[in-house]
Amino acid sequence: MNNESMRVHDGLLPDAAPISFIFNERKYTARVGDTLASALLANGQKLVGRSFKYHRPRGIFSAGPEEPSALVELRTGAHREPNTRATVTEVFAGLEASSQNHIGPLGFDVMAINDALSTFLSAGFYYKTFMWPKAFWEKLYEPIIRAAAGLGKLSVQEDPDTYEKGFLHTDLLIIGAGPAGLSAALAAGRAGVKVLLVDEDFLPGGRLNLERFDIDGQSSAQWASNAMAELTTLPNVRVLTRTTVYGVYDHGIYGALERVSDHLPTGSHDKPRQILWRIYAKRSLLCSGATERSIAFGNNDRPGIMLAGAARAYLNRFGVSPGKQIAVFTNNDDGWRTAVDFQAAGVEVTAVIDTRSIAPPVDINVPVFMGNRVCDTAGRLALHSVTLTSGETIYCDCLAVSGGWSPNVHLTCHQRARPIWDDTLAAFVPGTDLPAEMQVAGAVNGDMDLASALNAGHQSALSILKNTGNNAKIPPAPQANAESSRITAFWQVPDCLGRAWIDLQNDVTTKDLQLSHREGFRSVEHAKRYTTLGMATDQGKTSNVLGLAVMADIAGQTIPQTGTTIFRPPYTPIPIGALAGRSRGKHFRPTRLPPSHNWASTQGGSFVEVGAWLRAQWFTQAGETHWRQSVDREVLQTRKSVGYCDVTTLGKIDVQGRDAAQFLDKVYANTFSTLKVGRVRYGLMLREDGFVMDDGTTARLAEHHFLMTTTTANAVSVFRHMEFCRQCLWPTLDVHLVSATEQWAQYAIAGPNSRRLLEALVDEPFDISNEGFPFMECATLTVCNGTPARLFRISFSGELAFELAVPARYGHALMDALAEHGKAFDAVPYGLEALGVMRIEKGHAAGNELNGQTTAANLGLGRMVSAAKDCIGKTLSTRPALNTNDANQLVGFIPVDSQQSLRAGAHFIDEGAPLTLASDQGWMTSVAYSPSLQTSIGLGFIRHGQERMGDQVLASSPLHNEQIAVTIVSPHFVDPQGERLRA
Amino acid sequence: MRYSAFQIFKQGLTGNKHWPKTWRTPDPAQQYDVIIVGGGGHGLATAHYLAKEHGITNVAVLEKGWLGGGNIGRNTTIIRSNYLLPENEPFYELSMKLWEGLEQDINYNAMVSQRGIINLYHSDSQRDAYVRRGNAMLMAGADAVLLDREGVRAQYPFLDFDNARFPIRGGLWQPRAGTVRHDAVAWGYAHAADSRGVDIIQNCEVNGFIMEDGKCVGVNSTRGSIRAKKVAVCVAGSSGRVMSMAGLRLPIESHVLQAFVSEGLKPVIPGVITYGAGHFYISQSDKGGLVFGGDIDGYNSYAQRGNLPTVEDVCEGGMAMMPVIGRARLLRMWGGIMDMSMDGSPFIDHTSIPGLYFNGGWCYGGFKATPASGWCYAHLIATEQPHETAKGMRLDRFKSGAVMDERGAGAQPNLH
Amino acid sequence: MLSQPLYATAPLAGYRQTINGTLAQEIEHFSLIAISIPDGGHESLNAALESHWQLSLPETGTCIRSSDRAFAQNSSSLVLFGMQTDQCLLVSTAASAFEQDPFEHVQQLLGDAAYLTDQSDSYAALDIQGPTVLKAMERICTLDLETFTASTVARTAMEHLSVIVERPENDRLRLYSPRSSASSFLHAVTTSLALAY
Amino acid sequence: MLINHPQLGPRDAAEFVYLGDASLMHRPDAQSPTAAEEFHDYLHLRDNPAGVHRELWYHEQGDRAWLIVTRNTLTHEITNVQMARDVALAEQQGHVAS
Repeated sequence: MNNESMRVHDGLLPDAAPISFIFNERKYTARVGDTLASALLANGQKLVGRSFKYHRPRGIFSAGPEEPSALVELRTGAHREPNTRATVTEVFAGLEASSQNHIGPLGFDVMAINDALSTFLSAGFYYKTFMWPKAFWEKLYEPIIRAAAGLGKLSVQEDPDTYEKGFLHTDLLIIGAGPAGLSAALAAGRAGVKVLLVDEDFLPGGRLNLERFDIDGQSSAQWASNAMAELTTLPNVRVLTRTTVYGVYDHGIYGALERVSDHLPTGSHDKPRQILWRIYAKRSLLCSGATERSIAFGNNDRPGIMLAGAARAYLNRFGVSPGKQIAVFTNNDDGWRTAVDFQAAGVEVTAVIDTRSIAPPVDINVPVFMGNRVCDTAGRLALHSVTLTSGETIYCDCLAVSGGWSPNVHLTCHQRARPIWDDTLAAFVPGTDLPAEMQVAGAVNGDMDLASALNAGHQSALSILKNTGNNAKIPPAPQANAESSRITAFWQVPDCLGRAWIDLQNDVTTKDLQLSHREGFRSVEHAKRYTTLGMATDQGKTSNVLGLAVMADIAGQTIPQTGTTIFRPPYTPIPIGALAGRSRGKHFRPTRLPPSHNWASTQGGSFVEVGAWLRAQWFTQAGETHWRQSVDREVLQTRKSVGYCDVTTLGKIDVQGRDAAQFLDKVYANTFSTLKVGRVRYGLMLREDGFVMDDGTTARLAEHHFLMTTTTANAVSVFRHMEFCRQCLWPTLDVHLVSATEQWAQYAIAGPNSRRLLEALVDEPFDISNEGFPFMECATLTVCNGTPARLFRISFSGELAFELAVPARYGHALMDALAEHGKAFDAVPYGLEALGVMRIEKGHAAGNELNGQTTAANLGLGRMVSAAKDCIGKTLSTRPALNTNDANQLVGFIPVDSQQSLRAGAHFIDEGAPLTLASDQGWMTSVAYSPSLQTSIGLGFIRHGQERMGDQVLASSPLHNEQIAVTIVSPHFVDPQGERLRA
Repeated sequence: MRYSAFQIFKQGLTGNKHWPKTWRTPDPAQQYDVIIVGGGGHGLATAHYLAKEHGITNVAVLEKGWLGGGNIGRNTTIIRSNYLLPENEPFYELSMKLWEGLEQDINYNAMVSQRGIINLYHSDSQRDAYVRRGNAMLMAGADAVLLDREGVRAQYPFLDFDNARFPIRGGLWQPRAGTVRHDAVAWGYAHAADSRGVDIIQNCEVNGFIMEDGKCVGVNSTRGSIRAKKVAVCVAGSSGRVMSMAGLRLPIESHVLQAFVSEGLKPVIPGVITYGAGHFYISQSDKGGLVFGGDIDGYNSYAQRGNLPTVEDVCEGGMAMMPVIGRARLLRMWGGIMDMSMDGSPFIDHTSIPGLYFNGGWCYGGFKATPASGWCYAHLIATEQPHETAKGMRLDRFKSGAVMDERGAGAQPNLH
Repeated sequence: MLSQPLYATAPLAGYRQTINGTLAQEIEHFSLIAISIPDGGHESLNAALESHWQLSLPETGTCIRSSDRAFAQNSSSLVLFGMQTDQCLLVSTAASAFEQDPFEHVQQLLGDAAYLTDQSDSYAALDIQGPTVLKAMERICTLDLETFTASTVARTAMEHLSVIVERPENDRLRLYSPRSSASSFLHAVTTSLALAY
Repeated sequence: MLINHPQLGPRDAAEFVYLGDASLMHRPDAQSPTAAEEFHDYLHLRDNPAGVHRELWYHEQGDRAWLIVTRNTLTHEITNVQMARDVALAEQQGHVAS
């Protein structure tokens, strides 16, 4: 069949030129406004996919997001999107889709063998076997199971689409633009309330587009269209269509996904694919409607068996008949409307089978079987007949089933509220403990008929107006007839020979629930997990209540006694790409660039990520082919003459106030109140648990003004900690903190010629001589003919060194000036590697040593914890385990064979000791090749380190099959007396 | 009943109508040798090893809801023994060895699947830390392999190697790590303990401890008073609530950790992989779902649900590491309550009250520890001595300073 | 030895572009001074602000624009942002507002009445004006900018970046974000402008 | 979550950094003879209530204020938000914080 032969009238679709699309490599036509499901049905294509476990043929079961069966792979190449529900996919020109989860053609899936073996593949069978021989699980059984499981295939290519996020604020969020939602939006919108109306369909109206009802004298679809037109003219109303509210979070925050371009051909636009909205709503009104459910009877899973409301939706909205002969199986009055509508459309209705004994007063001329049931069906790839318990065979290629309607309470449960069973409706309705400021209206709240839903939406809006003191006069609620939806609960047809499906996708049948009950998996959660009921991509939207009812039957209990399961976000699945938004690739996180970055990139700089920063690692010069050549040159030239390096990334905190000195005494382990103005001191900061938090130098710029530096890595956490100390611990101190990290471009200038280089920069009358500006001095001055600057005489390299800071805008120019004036000394810029080499040569601890597991004593700085005052961390630093005799101590290491390279992360053991944890003496923290000493050197922690100078141990790295004999030495490899930096 | 392929065949032929219950549903007796409070993975494992290894079978496991309903039923199913500290690594390696023989031990297929885990590194200092860790693992008898960038690419060619904000430089690979079907662990231990005579009592909430002469001699519960020589609490997630009934304050905060699963997909991710420049870890279940997670939300919570910023942060990490998952859809998210301890490590210890034992503080690493936790807790309860591999897991270690701080984050639970 | 004076580099290199009808341009010349209020010094600082610029200390989250005639010609040329309980930012976007170095000038005028920290080089500043401003910013800003008036100011996070935002006019926002991440900041804003619809 | 900042109104909790129980403001006196014990309890032991919890949040992406948020850990409902410094000042000056 082809050429939309099942399109029996226009429905709501304009009769425009057809568009073509491809399913399983075959071309079909459709109309604008079709879903993929309606288009396939229009072309008579009933077989759409295969089920998860038994690979049974699957057709189209629903007409909405609840679809368990009609899943396809949409689009091709990197755009391929597995597990896409055909029922909510808008057809566009050139759409390509294919069926999934089968080997061989869709009609002859090899994996359907599972169906024949189903008696041995009952719920949980895999927990009881595949255990012998032991090694076979991973090698044999599991790969087979994994290959058979899963559904669609990822392309395994980078997602080529872009995704956006956004944030919306509203006074009233209305979820769902069906009868209740539209009625409420009109009332609130006309009263001037700031409304956000969200609907997941591309044609708002919900049920109004699926039925042949009248409202205020118009067709319901026309009324919906008019309502939408009015709402879009109101400035206080914003409407999002193609948007699903997928989750409810704390304090009125809602997650929503807008499908911006999923309905457009690939490559035809420059819009993002989707926008993930975070909605902040003062209050919300949930008008999410209801979802129909099936009845359990033998072989109730064949293509052609669908929900009665869905069959009606295809007919009324899309003008498509899902079959040539329709039979209806129902336990409620609503199912009858399907028969009525098909008969009115001229489609043959072969039977209405109602489980109840008394027929509703419906004017219809078809065979009616009251008090009867369908107990079996026939048709391998598509339905051709059904058998009733009374023995009759009814020919039909579409069986429309209605087991009743379940309110879409999902969003009411996202904060773990439990819905309540309503016997009259035979359904769960929202519980009483809804998310804060949420109301519900319409079918979701059990207002099943149109008149009630319209009125409920209107009344909800009125109550919100009243509660917010809005006295606007608005027109009355729209009027419609109240249709009947009476139901007598009926769940499963007993004594069917064939298996009766509950979860169509995961292949869970009533037998599985019987087995799980038998084996003791009786709580709802156990049964769900044991059988996988409701765990498929549809999350049991059509099967949960039916499954619960069957479980109640088996246990001989009522449904409320049996329990319920609540729903978690998301309401429908959300692409991971949408949740990530723009944060991917290079834009995963912001990049911070120091002021010299552009300069460095013109000077052969290679860059490396250091936290959020990108820093120059080294500067390659012509002829250098290996990074070590560059680094060795930078180190040697700095130690020989002078080098300069951007150290802006260190955290800088302005500490001001009358009590600033006292404050620093409390946050630093050592004392700062004694520091003189114009001087700098090294500071050690502890956490309250006594371990080292951070270190750095702090300068006293004025009596009440200090400038603290932190490590690059801890700049943010130290600032936060100090604000805690200031606000929460010592609020009476007059002390104020401002981050100055970004303000200053700060460069280290190190080496014996550093003073001479700076002499060329500093303005008169500044005296930069050793006498005028000794070690650990700081000053405010101007450089380069008037640029304000700060100068610190501090040294990380161990050389005579300075750090010069200018406002960041001059950072680039200062690098130029250093390079220009440095020519006279063959000055070199040096990068992070050379900085690291020099600090290891000097024995300074850095990140690898200050890893949060280190005490002051480990670093040999135990005496810095002042005995004269309290400070953060002091008391707990005296705990016995932090002060043991065999504690690790930071020392230096050199290889016995100077040709060998040390390795950070190697563990120290005594020679001859076994390579076990019991032999473990410590580990190497940092290593470098020292061009000054022409050997590999290392820093590390080892027990009793200070007492073991000159001892030989093995640095073992079993990861590398490596053991290197090393000698324990002082960590101060270069200038141990510190003569250079004071020169 | 002993489970086997033959049993499946035999039962299948008779319509699967004669399978027995997986465990009995006994009423509580008046007196037990040991009461285990908490029918999660750790509690059930403890019961199993008490019975099997120590011959103590007069045991009740009391579960307030349905067994396995706590964190054993809501985690990302990863097992690994890639710890750094000597107080931790031997314990987790014991656990790994127990996982390796679990199914034969308990006659239940929990689908222990040693698919390997790779922790990516993105900088030299991360690499150095992983070298230190990998060496510690090898010295403790575990397995570890340091991969460079090409070694990672050989296993996971579809990671973002070329356009990443934080380029992948390599990874620490533990081949024996992997995943386990989490619910089946609870069911399997319950099945095995039950078959040795342990009473598993569901829907039985403990609401007080019976104290006599300063000793704990039983519990009051929603199913009456039940006495025992020893009461062993094992209720991670609710540790604070339960132990406060004994008047004890703990070095624990309760935090929510969210986990996520995608729709089912054909196999794409062979093992477990964790991102080193953000909070993200992922594997693929046998059913085809991508199972992934990230960091805790970061605030105290008993609500078993989290919030959006964490969800988005996790997915951002995922897309940054492997942009091929962009079109996979997140299907379900859920939250579990974690005992976050002050140093990120757990407790298996006596309490200051004779007869009352405590197991908890597993942070978000409790699943992989299930067998060893049960093994060592059973050892402590049966012998009164801590097991060799769990000696450091003491409640008083913050007093002594002998902390087990793998991350070096200090006494702030949400940083571990 | 005298050198050439150092030249200044703007964090966004003088960016100026119209995107979807909205003009985004870097504010190249501005001064921004953090004023910390000494404990107990609220009144004397208020008096100093009043006498020098007819300004007073704003509540946190609000800004006060100078009514001093020297600045009032350009309504936004001198503003005090209330950033936190004990701190505000004095922002001048008029290049010629001060006769000398703005920080030194303010320091001389306020003396001991306040603790000052120059932040002029700490931020990249972007002015965006046009019809899509709010639609664009709703993609990255969690705050409801529709409710902002000319006397609102806020510091918030956008795309993992710290941003100070003010709305001097209805269709105009000024954004200040740390200098080091200026290029990420510019990317965030211009992407939003390009994708606003 | 939204935290209703006393001065700025509701802000997304993502702007804040969480520390923990507000008792962390009550740092013991290091001069106390039982200081070691007191510091241990202060830093390490928690009431960890399932219910109302007073806790510290830092508005890092905002006004850098530390706040005391009273929040129910079972429902996440927030019933009170205070400026921590105001509370600390009141406590240290002998007043009872409201």
